[in-house]
Amino acid sequence: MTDPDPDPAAPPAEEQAAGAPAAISPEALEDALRLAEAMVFAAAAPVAARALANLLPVGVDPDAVVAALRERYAGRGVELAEVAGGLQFRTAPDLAPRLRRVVAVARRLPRAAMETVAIIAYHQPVTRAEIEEIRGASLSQQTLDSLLEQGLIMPKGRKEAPGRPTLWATTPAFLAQFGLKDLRDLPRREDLLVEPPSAQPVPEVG
Amino acid sequence: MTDPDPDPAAPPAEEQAAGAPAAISPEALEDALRLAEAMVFAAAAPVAARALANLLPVGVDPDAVVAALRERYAGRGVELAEVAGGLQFRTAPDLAPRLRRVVAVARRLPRAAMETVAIIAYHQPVTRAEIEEIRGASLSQQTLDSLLEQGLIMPKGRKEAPGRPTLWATTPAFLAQFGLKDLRDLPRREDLLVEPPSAQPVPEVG
Amino acid sequence: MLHLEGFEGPLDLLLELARGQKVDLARISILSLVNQYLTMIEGARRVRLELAADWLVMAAWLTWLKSRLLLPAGSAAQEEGEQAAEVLAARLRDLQAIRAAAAWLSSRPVLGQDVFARGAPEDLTETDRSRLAFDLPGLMRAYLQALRRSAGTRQYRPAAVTIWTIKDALARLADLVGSLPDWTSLERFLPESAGTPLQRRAAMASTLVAGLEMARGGKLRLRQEAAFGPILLHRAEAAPAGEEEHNDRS
Repeated sequence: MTDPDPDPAAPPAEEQAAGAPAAISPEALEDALRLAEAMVFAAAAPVAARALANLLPVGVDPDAVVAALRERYAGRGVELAEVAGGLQFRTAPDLAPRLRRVVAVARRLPRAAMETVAIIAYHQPVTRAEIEEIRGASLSQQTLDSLLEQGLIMPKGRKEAPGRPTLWATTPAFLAQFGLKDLRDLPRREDLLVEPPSAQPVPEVG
Repeated sequence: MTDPDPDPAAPPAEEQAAGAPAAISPEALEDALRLAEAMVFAAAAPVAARALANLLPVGVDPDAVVAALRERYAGRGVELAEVAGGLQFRTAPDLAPRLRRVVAVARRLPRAAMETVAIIAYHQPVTRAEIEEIRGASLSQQTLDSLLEQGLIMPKGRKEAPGRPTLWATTPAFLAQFGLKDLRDLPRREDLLVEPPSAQPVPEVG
Repeated sequence: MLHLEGFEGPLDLLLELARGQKVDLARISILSLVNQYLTMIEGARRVRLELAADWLVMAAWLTWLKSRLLLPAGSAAQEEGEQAAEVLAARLRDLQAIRAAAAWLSSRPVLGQDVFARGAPEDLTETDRSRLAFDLPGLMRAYLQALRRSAGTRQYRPAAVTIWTIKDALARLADLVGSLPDWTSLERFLPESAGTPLQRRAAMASTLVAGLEMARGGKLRLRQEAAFGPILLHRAEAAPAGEEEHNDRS
């Protein structure tokens, strides 16, 4: 996707040909910033860094543009987040209580679905039987449906075992939904067991 | 934004009733600005002035908030536009062509689907068996489904042959998608096959 | 008093009981857990006779575990019990970790609930999305929908349990028995993938039946030294001389 021909809006070719990213004019940076802003803003899904880099004029450092853009939106009602290997604008978390009154809110996943997707996230690729073994409970069609419905999990091949059961993995949408850059953002299992989790969903005790 | 009264709290009810919305603090205005920004951003449809006014804290002049928001986005990659029914963010019109170019490049049909639709375009109406014969590979239901789902192909009667297999043809959407006025706009096969086809690698889908 | 209704299954209840001990999950008393569980199951059965099988299977296993744990320390059976208790403790820790992970995920600003992406993405990328509709979850959804449409008139069928069938076991025995030079425990012929305890027991049963079947056909010999001792298998034609006392009667 290298485009040696300068398009009408871009700075003159000589300037770009020097290939020194530091030497771009404030106007070129502003132009790149607007372009990046528009692209990420318009998109329905997180924009991959590569796609953004392809869009920007030659000679502009994408990281610098992203940093400037993030800074510009810091503290605003809409913020630049890095999720699922890409960039996405999202409303600031502190506005949630007020926004929920006017914006359509997705259903929260029930506990069984949350646990199932957590197992898949940590053990992927994993079969249904393995998920059931860890939870000690069978996986309902309803749970599977709700995870598929929200695009949080996907089939990922089959296990070479009797019956060749389907293996399940999480999707990029899973990362996006929980604001994770990648799977390494998940806490380590050891860390999960150390401190008693505060928001522990405890079954009703009567 | 003239703001003579630095009152941190919302003005008393009597003042509102008197219709003096100018008396809000910069902090309250900034808060309202963030909320309006987030709401217009997250809303699935243009936000009507009344809906916005309902969301904003009592005593804040929605018009002043909208004006401030519009000013903040003026000249940026994204603009606050007044469209039928209310307010909406829109990417700046001057950036649209540059954004569109990238988006078009980033999208590609999977290889099998691209080959299949090309065969259908050239040989239509054509049966599944014939497509498989031409490609030298079996056509998965998945590929066929995805092409149907995207509205690129359609069944067009049945072949008068044993089993009366379905005949496939391309749709008008196929033409639109590939920027063709007419099927005759496709390059002639002889022009394409002047030399034996080399194994042209299809670029990976990003 | 705990009610079973609130729990997703035996393991869920056990974890809750373990958490009730208010100690590190590494130091929970399995024996006390077992007692609490058995007491609860007993109580629940007095109220409602029909209790899902997995609760009873777990109760039976825990009863066995308890009998082992109560044996004098140092005996082989007691050690077996200790090992099984450790396996159970490990499973509880795994489940606890998953609980914590689910809670951690829930505590994140969740898209669509706490933070919101652009509600009306623009035409530029709207077309993009329509082409990317060729995603696997979407495909699965469509498939499930199709299944449901055609399944509208179908009778209810309980969810299938993946069980190692006698047919599976026959195939595996036929494959493996020739390659083993000596008497080999039946357990060696179970599938490698360890399923649930129920599936393991089913696999054991299927393999035994398959073994008896093959023994009847003269392809195999079986023997068992003592009641509840390991069941040994051997290829029929090359059995070591003098070992005729196989116990199978078909």
